[in-house]
Amino acid sequence: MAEDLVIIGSGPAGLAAAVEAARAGVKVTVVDENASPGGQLFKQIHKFFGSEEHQAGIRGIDIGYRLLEECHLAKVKVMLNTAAWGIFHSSGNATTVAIKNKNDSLCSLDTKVVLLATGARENPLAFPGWTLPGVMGAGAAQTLINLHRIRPGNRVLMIGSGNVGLIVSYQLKQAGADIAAVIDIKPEIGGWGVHAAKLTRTGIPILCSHKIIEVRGLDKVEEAHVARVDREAKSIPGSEKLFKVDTVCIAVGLSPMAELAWSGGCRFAYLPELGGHVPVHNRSMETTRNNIYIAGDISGIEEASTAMEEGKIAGISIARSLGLLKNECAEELIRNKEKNLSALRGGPMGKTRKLAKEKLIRLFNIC
Amino acid sequence: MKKSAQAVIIGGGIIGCAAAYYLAKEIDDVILIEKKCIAGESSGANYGMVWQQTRQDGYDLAAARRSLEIYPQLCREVFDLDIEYEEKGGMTLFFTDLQAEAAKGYVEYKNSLGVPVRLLSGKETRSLEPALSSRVTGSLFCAEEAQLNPFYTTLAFARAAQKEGATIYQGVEVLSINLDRGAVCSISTSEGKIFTNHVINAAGSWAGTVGAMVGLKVPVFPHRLQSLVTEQIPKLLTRTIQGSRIARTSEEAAKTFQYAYDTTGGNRPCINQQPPAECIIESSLFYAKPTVNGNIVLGTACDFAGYNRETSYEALAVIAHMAKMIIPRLKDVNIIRSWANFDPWTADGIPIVGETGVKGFFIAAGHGTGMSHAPATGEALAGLITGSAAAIPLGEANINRFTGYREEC
Amino acid sequence: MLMNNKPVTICRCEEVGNKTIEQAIDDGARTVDAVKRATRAGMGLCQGRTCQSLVAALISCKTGQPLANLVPSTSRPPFRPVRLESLAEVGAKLLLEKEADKI
Amino acid sequence: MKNLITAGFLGREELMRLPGVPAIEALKAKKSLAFIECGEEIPCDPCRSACPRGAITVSPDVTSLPALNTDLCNGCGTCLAACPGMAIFLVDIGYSETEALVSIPYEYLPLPEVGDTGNALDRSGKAIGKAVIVKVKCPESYDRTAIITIKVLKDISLEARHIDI
Repeated sequence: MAEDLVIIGSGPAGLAAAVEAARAGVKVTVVDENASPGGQLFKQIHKFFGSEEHQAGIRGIDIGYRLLEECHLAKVKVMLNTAAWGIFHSSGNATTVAIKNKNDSLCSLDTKVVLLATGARENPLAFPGWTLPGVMGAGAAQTLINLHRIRPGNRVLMIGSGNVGLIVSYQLKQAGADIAAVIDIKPEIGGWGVHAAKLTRTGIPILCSHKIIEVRGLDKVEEAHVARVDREAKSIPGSEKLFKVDTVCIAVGLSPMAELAWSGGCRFAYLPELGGHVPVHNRSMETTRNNIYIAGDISGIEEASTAMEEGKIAGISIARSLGLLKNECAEELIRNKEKNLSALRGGPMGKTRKLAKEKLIRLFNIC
Repeated sequence: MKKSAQAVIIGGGIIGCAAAYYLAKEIDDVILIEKKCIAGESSGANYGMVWQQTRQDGYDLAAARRSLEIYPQLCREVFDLDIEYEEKGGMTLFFTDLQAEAAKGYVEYKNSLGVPVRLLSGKETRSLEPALSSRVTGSLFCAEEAQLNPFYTTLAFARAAQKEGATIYQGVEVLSINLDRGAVCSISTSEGKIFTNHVINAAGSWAGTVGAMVGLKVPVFPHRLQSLVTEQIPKLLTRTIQGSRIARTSEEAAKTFQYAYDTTGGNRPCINQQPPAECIIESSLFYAKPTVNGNIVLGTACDFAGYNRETSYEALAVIAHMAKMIIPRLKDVNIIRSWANFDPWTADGIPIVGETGVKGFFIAAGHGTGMSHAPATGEALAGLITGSAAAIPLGEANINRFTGYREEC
Repeated sequence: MLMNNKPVTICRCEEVGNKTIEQAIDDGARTVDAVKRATRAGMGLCQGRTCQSLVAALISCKTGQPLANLVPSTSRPPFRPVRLESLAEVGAKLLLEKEADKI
Repeated sequence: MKNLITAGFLGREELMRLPGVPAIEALKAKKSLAFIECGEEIPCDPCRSACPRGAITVSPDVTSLPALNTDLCNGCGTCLAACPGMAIFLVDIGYSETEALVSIPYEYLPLPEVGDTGNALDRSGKAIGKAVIVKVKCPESYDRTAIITIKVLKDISLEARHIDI
């Protein structure tokens, strides 16, 4: 028996979409390879930004609980410990989602519509010593402290001053680690000033125009060598600094996790502002491949708050495409969510993403 | 980009690269043009078998045997890259006594053609490959067969060709082949025009597209083969093995080796002969190739799906099923990837090699068995173009065997 | 993306270093896929999920190609390793269904 | 905001330009006032709805910088816990002849106790004098962001923004 909608990923985008679609009467199944739903939300122990309609001031973890409650009320089926390992075009218009559960047994779900809400992965950074134990993604460190309650180390060097680098540094400090420094190869801090200021006032230096030269240690991280760089990002001789640390976190950006969209034959565009190669989509969040929708970081790296708004748009659009929502009704709902998105992408900091997103939709119309 | 050449080869697969090497040894200004990258299609995604037991009598077998002679010498004297060539013998498994019975006649026939293939019992087979299950009731084994790394071999030919002075352009597409009074005079590419009097169509599954540029119907079709690859594991198999179809009736068993007998029965295949609309599962043939790195490549499910490169859920599952039945110890191994490649297919299973009715336009395509044929084909083609003596007769591989190939397309 | 001239591992699964990849680029590899075929970078258990962006950056750096042109190598399932036996069970079931169809 | 984006903290001049930071005169006139050290136009406005007296405006857009009406602000501190950026402080410059109080949003455990002493740190994290904890508030409505109040010498009250215990 075919499903109406299979959503891959139970993060903020996937769950928000599930709730909207299920409320409209769509039979929704959400699959997620993790043991608990919520994606990154349950790692976000800080209060969210935005406005009241974006649940501003509430901690990500609590937004996660609210979403789960809504899913429960809307009778969304969530399959955990379930990894989608492929999507295949089956006969007719249906799509087969191949899944495996925790015991590694396999089965498949035939569905009319697929929503890919697979999120993002952390970008790697290669330097001598990056394969030593103790070097890890900032997101991985955040998972360790906030989900598993394990502190990865006692003294940390953070590479990258985007919001992820700044927030994870703060949370590592909350977990009791010393942050030796946050470094960034660019001359300016990548993340928001308020996140930076929270660190600097506790004495954590944020060193712009600095890069990692090498990490050394016998069988784990023992020291990190850092140097100041000139305008061409070349290290300046004599500017080397040595940090005695046991952990080095890498926070040099995220990329959309889009293999399923690639294999599904979706068209992509390269927009570095959104994290690289991103599936082209229209304002309903549908890709160039019929019945494959996307929402959240896979459609361009942004925040959880925008991911939820995009998820809602996708959920509403899918309900409309399945004939469960009247067009006028769907349009009004979508316009409302678009207004929220527009507010979240406002101001000089949001403008780049706003323009990139608009470009993506324009490209869809050319495809 | 160069403005002229004595010969231009279209296609950077194993056939094109081998042809480039042998031609460049004889003449100056050989250019090879490849739309994607060297070994970017089937030549980078096959089992790397250099076999003779399954080749048909005539050009097919002659080319395979000649290649088996040449490869060791190329490895010693020419290639600057280890192509992982190993003469470990080839093995075709069967699973019922009926198949073993049917194979007896096949062995006699092949021996009469000089192919040193022999029949092994189940026990003898397992003494060579202990990982095989007791379902394997016997095999055909030919010691004078080899396996190689198809990607490295193609690359080695490409490098050898460059050393002999050939120029290779990757990422360049051929847009048209221009004729002057019925003879090739130039080609237009995405990077410019090249004047030449010799063009070799070595475009594999895309040979039809290239043929159409000079008004020829070249009946080569993409045969989609799907494969799986495992994670790296400790050594389980010594050599590449092939499983015959699993037969349940005597009728099926008799058909099992039919593909390897001369199937055309002397009839000329027709240009309009379209590939059969096969069901994946019924035409799956089992292959397992142990790679030097410890991965095992498993296949294959075959079908005709145009140029659709996607793999199918059903096909992957059936390959895994065959693998588990034949090599039970694979059951706990992880599958990390699948792929599909387009094996060039012709109606009689024999490639198309030689001249055409268009002066200066040659074909070397349709090799479902490129690794077994490449050195011999390259050598023979170079001989044909430069007018030197042929090591093997090309006659029956000519496109003329297809009736109607010069009809307007 | 590379920080200095010391050798650095790029593909951790297959233990391929930057020098090997740079050599492949010098030898004519111009795409992530071509580098993969030439060096095995991206052929391991993680299937290039970590190293592909590093390989793309190396190609871009050495050849001047824009990153926009350097797409990941072809994506093919399984996107998470699956046990062969589990997949085989699906195959056995499908074949049985096929048989049933015939009757 | 050069200093903010290169060094990670607001410089004195950058700070004084912000519409959420009261002028010295207003500070002297009132007992206690909010210091909204929010210097970038990011989409955020919980401070506005948190203020029971309507002293904070974020307009025309949600990305506009918050502005403080010093006439309406009575230094209740509700906005401190509401600010997701933890960028609002409370300064009571007239606590005594020589001392001032600074209230700081604080999320490290264990929470300090009244009477604890340590170094007052400025926005760059530099120790600038002694500080004593005089109040620790963490009601449920603050949602796990505590507000700690430190007592410092008056002349560092515009700089002290953290305590190192």
